[in-house]
Amino acid sequence: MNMETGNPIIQTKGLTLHYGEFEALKGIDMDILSQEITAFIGPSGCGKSTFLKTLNRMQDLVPGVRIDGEVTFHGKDIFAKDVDVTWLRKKIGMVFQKANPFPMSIYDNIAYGPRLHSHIKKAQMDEIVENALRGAALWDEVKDRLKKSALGLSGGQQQRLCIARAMAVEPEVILMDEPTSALDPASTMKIEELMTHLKKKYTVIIVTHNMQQAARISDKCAFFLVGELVEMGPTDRVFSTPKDKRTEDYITGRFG
Amino acid sequence: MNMETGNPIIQTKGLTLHYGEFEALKGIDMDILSQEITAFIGPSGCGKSTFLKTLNRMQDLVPGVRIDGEVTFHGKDIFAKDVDVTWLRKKIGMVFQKANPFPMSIYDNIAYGPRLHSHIKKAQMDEIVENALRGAALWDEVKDRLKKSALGLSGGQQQRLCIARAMAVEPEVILMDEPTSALDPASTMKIEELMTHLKKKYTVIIVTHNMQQAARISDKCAFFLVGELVEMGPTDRVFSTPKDKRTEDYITGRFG
Amino acid sequence: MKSKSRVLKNGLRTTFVYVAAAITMAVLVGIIGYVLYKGVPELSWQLITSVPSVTKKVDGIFPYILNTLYVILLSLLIVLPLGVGAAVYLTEYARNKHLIRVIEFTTETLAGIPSIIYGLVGMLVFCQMLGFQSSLLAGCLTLVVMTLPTIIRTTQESLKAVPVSYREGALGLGATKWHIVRTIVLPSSADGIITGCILAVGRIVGESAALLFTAGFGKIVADTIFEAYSRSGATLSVALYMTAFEEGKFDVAWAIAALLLVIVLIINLAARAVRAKTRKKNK
Amino acid sequence: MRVKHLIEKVMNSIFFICGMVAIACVVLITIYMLVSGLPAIFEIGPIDFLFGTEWKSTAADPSYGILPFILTSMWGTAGATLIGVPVGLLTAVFLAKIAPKKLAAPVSAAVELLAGIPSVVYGLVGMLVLVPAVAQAFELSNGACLLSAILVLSIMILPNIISVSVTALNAVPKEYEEASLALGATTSETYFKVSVPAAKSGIAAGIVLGIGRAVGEAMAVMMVAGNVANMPGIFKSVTFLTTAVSKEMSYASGLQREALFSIALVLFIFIMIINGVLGAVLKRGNKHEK
Amino acid sequence: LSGCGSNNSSSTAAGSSKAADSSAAASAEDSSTSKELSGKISTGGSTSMEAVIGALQEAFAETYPDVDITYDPTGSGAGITGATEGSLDIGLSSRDLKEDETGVTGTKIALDGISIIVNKDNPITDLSLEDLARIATGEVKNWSELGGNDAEIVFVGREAGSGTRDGFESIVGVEDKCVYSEELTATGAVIAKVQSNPNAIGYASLSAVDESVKTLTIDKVAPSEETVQDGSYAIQRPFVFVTKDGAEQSDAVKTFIEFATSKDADELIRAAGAVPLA
Amino acid sequence: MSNRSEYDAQLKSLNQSLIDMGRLVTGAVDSAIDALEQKDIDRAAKIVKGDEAIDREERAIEHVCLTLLLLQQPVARDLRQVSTALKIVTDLERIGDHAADIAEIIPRLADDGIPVEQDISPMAHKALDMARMAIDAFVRHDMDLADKVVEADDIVDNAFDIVKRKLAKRMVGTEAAQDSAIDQLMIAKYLERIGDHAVNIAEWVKFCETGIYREERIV
Amino acid sequence: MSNRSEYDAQLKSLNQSLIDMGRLVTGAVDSAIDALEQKDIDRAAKIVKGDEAIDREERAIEHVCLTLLLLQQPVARDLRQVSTALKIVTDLERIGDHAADIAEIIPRLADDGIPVEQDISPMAHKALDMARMAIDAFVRHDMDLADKVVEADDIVDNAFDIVKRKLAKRMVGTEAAQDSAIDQLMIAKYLERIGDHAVNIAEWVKFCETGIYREERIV
Ligand SMILES: Nc1ncnc2c1ncn2[C@@H]1O[C@H](COP(=O)(O)OP(=O)(O)OP(=O)(O)O)[C@@H](O)[C@H]1O
Ligand SMILES: Nc1ncnc2c1ncn2[C@@H]1O[C@H](COP(=O)(O)OP(=O)(O)OP(=O)(O)O)[C@@H](O)[C@H]1O
Ligand SMILES: [Mg+2]
Ligand SMILES: [Mg+2]
Ligand SMILES: O=P([O-])([O-])[O-]
Repeated sequence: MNMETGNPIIQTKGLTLHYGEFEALKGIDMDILSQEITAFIGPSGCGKSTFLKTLNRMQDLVPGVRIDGEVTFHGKDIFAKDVDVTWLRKKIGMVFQKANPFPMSIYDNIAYGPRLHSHIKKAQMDEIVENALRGAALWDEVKDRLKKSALGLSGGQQQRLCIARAMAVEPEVILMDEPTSALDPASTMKIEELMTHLKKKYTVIIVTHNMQQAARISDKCAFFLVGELVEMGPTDRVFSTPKDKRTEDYITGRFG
Repeated sequence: MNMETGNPIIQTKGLTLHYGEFEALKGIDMDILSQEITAFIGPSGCGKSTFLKTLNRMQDLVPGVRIDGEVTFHGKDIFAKDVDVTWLRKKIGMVFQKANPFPMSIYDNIAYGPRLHSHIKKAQMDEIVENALRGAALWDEVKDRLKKSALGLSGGQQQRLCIARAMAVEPEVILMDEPTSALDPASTMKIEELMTHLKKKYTVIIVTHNMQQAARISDKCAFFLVGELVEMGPTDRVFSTPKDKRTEDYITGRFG
Repeated sequence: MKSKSRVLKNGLRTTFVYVAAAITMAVLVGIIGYVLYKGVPELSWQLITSVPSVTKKVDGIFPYILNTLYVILLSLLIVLPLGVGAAVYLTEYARNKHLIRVIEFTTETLAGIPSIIYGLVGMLVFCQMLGFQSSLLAGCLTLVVMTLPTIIRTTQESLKAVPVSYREGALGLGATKWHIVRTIVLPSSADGIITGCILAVGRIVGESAALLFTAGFGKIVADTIFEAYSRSGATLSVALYMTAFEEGKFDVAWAIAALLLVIVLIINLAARAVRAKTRKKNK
Repeated sequence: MRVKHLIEKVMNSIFFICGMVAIACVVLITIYMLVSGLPAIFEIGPIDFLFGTEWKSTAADPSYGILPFILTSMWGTAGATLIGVPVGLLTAVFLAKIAPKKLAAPVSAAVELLAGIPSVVYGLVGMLVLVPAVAQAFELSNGACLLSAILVLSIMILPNIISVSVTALNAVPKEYEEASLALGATTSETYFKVSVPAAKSGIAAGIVLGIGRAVGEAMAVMMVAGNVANMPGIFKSVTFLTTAVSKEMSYASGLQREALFSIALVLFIFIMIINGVLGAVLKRGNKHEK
Repeated sequence: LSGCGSNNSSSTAAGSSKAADSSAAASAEDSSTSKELSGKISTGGSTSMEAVIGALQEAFAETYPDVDITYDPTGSGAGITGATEGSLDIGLSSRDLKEDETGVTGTKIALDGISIIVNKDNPITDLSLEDLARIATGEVKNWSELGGNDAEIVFVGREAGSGTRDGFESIVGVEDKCVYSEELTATGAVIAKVQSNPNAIGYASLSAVDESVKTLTIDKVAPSEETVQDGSYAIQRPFVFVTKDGAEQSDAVKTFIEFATSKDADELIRAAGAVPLA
Repeated sequence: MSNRSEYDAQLKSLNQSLIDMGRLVTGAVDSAIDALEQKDIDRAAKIVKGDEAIDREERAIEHVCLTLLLLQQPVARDLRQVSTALKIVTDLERIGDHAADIAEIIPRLADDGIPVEQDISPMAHKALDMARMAIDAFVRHDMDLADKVVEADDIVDNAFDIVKRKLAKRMVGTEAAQDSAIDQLMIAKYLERIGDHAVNIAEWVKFCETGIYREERIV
Repeated sequence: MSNRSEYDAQLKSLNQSLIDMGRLVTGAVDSAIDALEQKDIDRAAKIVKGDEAIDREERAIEHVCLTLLLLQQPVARDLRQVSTALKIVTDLERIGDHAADIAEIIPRLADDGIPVEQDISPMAHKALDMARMAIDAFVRHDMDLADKVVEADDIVDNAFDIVKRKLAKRMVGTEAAQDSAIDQLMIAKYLERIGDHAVNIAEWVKFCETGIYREERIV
């Protein structure tokens, strides 16, 4: 994979993952550059989510998973014994397909993460909450109802809340697994816009089924097929002149 | 609305619908031409589904609904006293957003409708089932497992089964409410292809959030906004030179 | 990386959980084990198949087993159509939100009423007012009222679990309501109904207070079904109460207790099996 | 077409009638409780009845004060809740979240078994095992006391609390927990700060159900509580509302019998209140989920 | 429900021939009566009489298989009320009728001694009636006051309304004055309690008491058939059939009462642990 | 992401339309050369008339391209194909125009009886060749052929310079001769332009295959 | 459905690039005219050199257009804007080319001392005006202005015919005079072509506003 800009913040080398007997990832080598949006595309079941969840070790929670190969974050092996997963997950935040705000107030949702990691005074927390919400372009919409339940928000607002929640623990990387697939176009648009803002501060990795979305927002694009990384490169290059026939078939809709 | 080809099979005049106090449809005038695909687009909550469900009187089931104005099917008022709704729904089939095969065998799913409406011999039923499945481009994939539960099919197959099931009662019109929004791109492609085949025999009306989809497959396109029909016309015209500013804003993504 | 107090709190929480789980398991093993330990040695084929007789000095629990079966049978026969019907009405037919609320509230109320009150009202209504006296029939009717909420609730739950999309799909094909209920809704909620039955059976088997006041304490084996229901009769639970606390025959009592435990175990396993099947099917 | 419509109508009525049965039952029960329970209250005098501390139903000069029963029921229920809820809730967390499947499955099955055990069996074990054990542990001459009743009731409501809580905890969307973990929470933090609060309405429902069961239980309590009409005390022989009714009902006649129905009415009202609370809890839970 | 019985008339004939074979057990009856006798006898009341009524029932059924005798163990009070209200053909009471219980007639069919029982480990073997009264009223609180161990006396009794309690309290003279440590609702429960508590003392029907507890002598008299029959054992009570005055009794009921009061029943009563009338 | 079968059919038909238009255009050039050589006025008139059809075809192809862009939102090769079509259709049309321009001049040359400069004919054939090769390169996705077209441009450019110089020498004669020379010069210029357009087409063909236009990745 | 703010910015910058390129191109033409009038060889050389920048700009704009088509899949006005850009950029580049073509001739005219035909200058200004108006029409979405460009084409065409005839008359002189006449004829031809391209641009501007190209709806 030839990467042109930035420095790699996450690197995988020969990352292989088995669910029991089933080989879900087959030796993935990848460099993720900081302050970029990297999009993963590929047909259903190709291993995008699996790969994503490996990066912040959420995959640890699945029983019967075996991981071989190397994943480094800032050059440090994330599977090393001395790596504290809670620290790793704080550094590599995650946003899920279905917006999953906790059934608490908007404020408490944002405050949840910071409270875990340190004791924070009220005033300081107020600031954290406001900053996170502003960062997720949600502040104006919710500033008058911070104490109301987060479940009362619309789908798109909920998803932005989840992004704000992830941002509140000051991660460096934000993983997003199909963050807009459950949203209507208007909300999707807002989230996409947000993502391009986010990359000024964070490294963003997004899994998406929506090729147009990958095209629109990502800097790099990686195409997966049955557990393999077929092709990765600058998005416009991948979408204009894919190197691999399978990539071309997929992005032009001639797949399957 | 200026319609160029075909003859109107469904017409609405000043169709207004209230959910209690809330006016969900505000005097819709529309002609649906036979053997065409008509797509309804518009932001969430604009009344697309409501309008669609009014056409086969599925809206009857919602308590507190008041409908004014006229809907005719082949020139006949569908709200007339002497109209048998079960007949109407047989003639105007429906396919839903989430594939909803009954928890029975594939065969029984297809046979369910025909059995409702008349007594049919086994051999004849076999034929009906085969034809319906062929029509939905599913026969080859399931012919060896007709007696197996329909719930074992993949999402895309289930949706095609639902289309086959709708076709088995020989409708003239098939209404589809976001039939592919829960499917992956490969399955979506198959369904879209199927739809363009369907229009040779049926009149198809589809609600979709996916503007590209509307652009790809429909002959006519209708844009709704807060209960109003803003614009309707040939799809390429609507997408290239919409007459209404709101339509343009919506299709170019500058809405909301 | 993590602060000390955070580590400490985590450890404390985990310890509490384990202690509580240990207590629960100890209680579980203790009770079940003790009952089986005391009861199983007393259980014999002889005991199970004999009719107790004072004159012949024979201990036996056969009539109680028979009565238990009679009670289960008739109660289910009455409560099942009623409960399922009510549930179908609530989920499929009723449109009046207030009425639904009222019925649901009353169902909940019924479920919460203690059996002693059922016993009293059953005695007043079925035994005295309707003149059934202490009889299995009166007992069954009381149990019908008691188990009605169980059946309604579990049925309703499984009816609600039938996706709306099924109904919409059938409606879209032009099916009528009753047809949909018959061909789609009820079949796909059969598992839930069966679970409800099993739970009801469990409640029937375990009931003593209400039956004591309504079904009495007969230990005669009736010749005919009609006779059986018109006589008083003790189910196993009632018999357990009587033999232990009235007659002081603790050996027999432990045997009945063990038998009841086994029956409850079977009922639970059955319920689990049905649930597992449902879960598999839904997948 | 005609036939179809006719069938529709007939089935509609049948189901309607079925739906009405539940209402009829509750109405019937309520009426009977009132009709049979009210007269004695007025004859004795509501104040004397509810706040009288002496119950001597068969004495030559009988007195019918049920305050001891009311207070005992309250104490007993509170005590059972105090013990049963923490143990049950923590066990539920263990079963739903921590225990490996191989352990959780049999234990859950056993918990269900516990729920299904007839209360007479609890009475039997309570009387023969628990009561002597309590006597020994606390050096009492007689172990049949409020404490024993509380212990039996705690055990009896344990399965209710556990199984309802486990269900509620399992119903907590996995997404919540994933989100929490992804924010860098440990598993135990996740369970106690996200899962349990998210399941709180379900857990509350379980607790209220347990309280209902505790208030209504008669057979088991009767064997362990001593059944003397004392004012409640942890080591005193006491009578609950339920046992007051069931122990004397068999032999009662005249005003005594009517007074017993009145106690049943009080019990009934208690239960109605608890049901109301339960309904509110469930409704709030549902609303919250939306 | 009585209809049920008559519905079964077809099976009566078949059943009766079998009854004829075993008529030896009931020699008092001639086979012609037994043939016709059918119907239902509802009895109910005293729980102490459970064994006695069960024995009578069994024996009677051998002669008259079509007669259906029901028994509800609801307690003496309920038995008397049932008879008075007519809901029971025969009310069962383990005490004599009180003055205010009018409109019904009591027929004694047996006697029952009320045994005073203590735990097997209790060294005490005999109590005077006065001591008993002092124990019951709580005057004496410790066994040591009576020469036993230094342990608190746990006085266990029956619930209000119980025939046994009524009998005990009236004979010992402690009506309404008893201070119970525990009130239990059944005879067996009292025995079980005494069995499991070393300091307990209680009373229970002689018929139900077995080896698991120690029966005290009262004023040196041990309860037995003889001492009860001759009245030397003071704490005793009658078993009474209560019937409604003026109510028309069916043949079956009449025959059953006759059977229960006949000498033939003595053995059955004995078998049930009660004492036949002298 | 597409309604594949229909979309594929549309792409194919777009291709066919371009090939057809290419034939039409090269046919027009061919005709024009013939007419010039034989001073065939009727034929020339036909060519002028035929230009309208080419214009129509251009518009039709542009319509198809834009509709495809609008409704199918092509990416990768599909997008390159459509954008190439959108581009080369202009060049094709210009070639057609130039054929018509030449044809318009022919009647004047036919009248005056002055001979056509002999170097024009080979130059014309070379230009026609280039146009044909460019279209062939498009049809056959033949990069080498496209390269050849680019190379051939110099030949035509040189030929034009020579013709121009030769025609300049002719300017000395009568006014008619001068007019004729100017007309012929124009024809030569048009032929040179046809060569240029052929080069354009070849460049776009190369883009279509590689995404690289004039040595630069433009998509 | 797009990442609006960025997309809008891209569209805007595309527009700006076109305007900039328009300035560049008309600037080149203006310069060429000046250089021609003043026989300024240096200036002419600069123009020839400057053409490379215009070519680069063309490619840059094409790149932006194709990237927008690829990644943003525009519809409606957005699509028209992008496709218009894709089309007119070719015309702008051609205009630039023609300016360079003219500039290339200038040194020869400057050397020979023969005066430039006086009608060329007004014709040149007219052509430049047309180009400017076309770009203005694009910038200001001004349909009337676009129409004016189309109308103006006849004036330039007529001017070319007149110049052509006048130059034909000049062919009689020396060889040098003949060469000069031919060079000037070429210049006139280039100016006429500039006018044509301006018309093309105007037509596309009209398309961009209405979807109608040469009286025909092509999307
Ligand atoms: N817990 C698991 N146990 C076993 N197999 C699994 C598990 N999770 C995923 N898989 C399998 O691994 C493969 C990759 O799954 P993954 O969820 O990563 O796909 P994906 O690319 O994210 O697909 P989608 O687009 O549908 O989300 C699939 O074949 C899936 O069936
Ligand atoms: N049963 C109902 N009762 C009250 N209001 C309703 C009901 N169903 C729909 N509505 C309201 O009517 C409006 C139109 O709803 P409808 O479902 O037709 O929208 P839609 O265009 O299909 O939206 P979507 O794209 O989200 O499916 C919405 O504002 C909705 O909230
Ligand atoms: Mg995934
Ligand atoms: Mg909708
Ligand atoms: O049950 P009793 O005999 O004590 O009334």
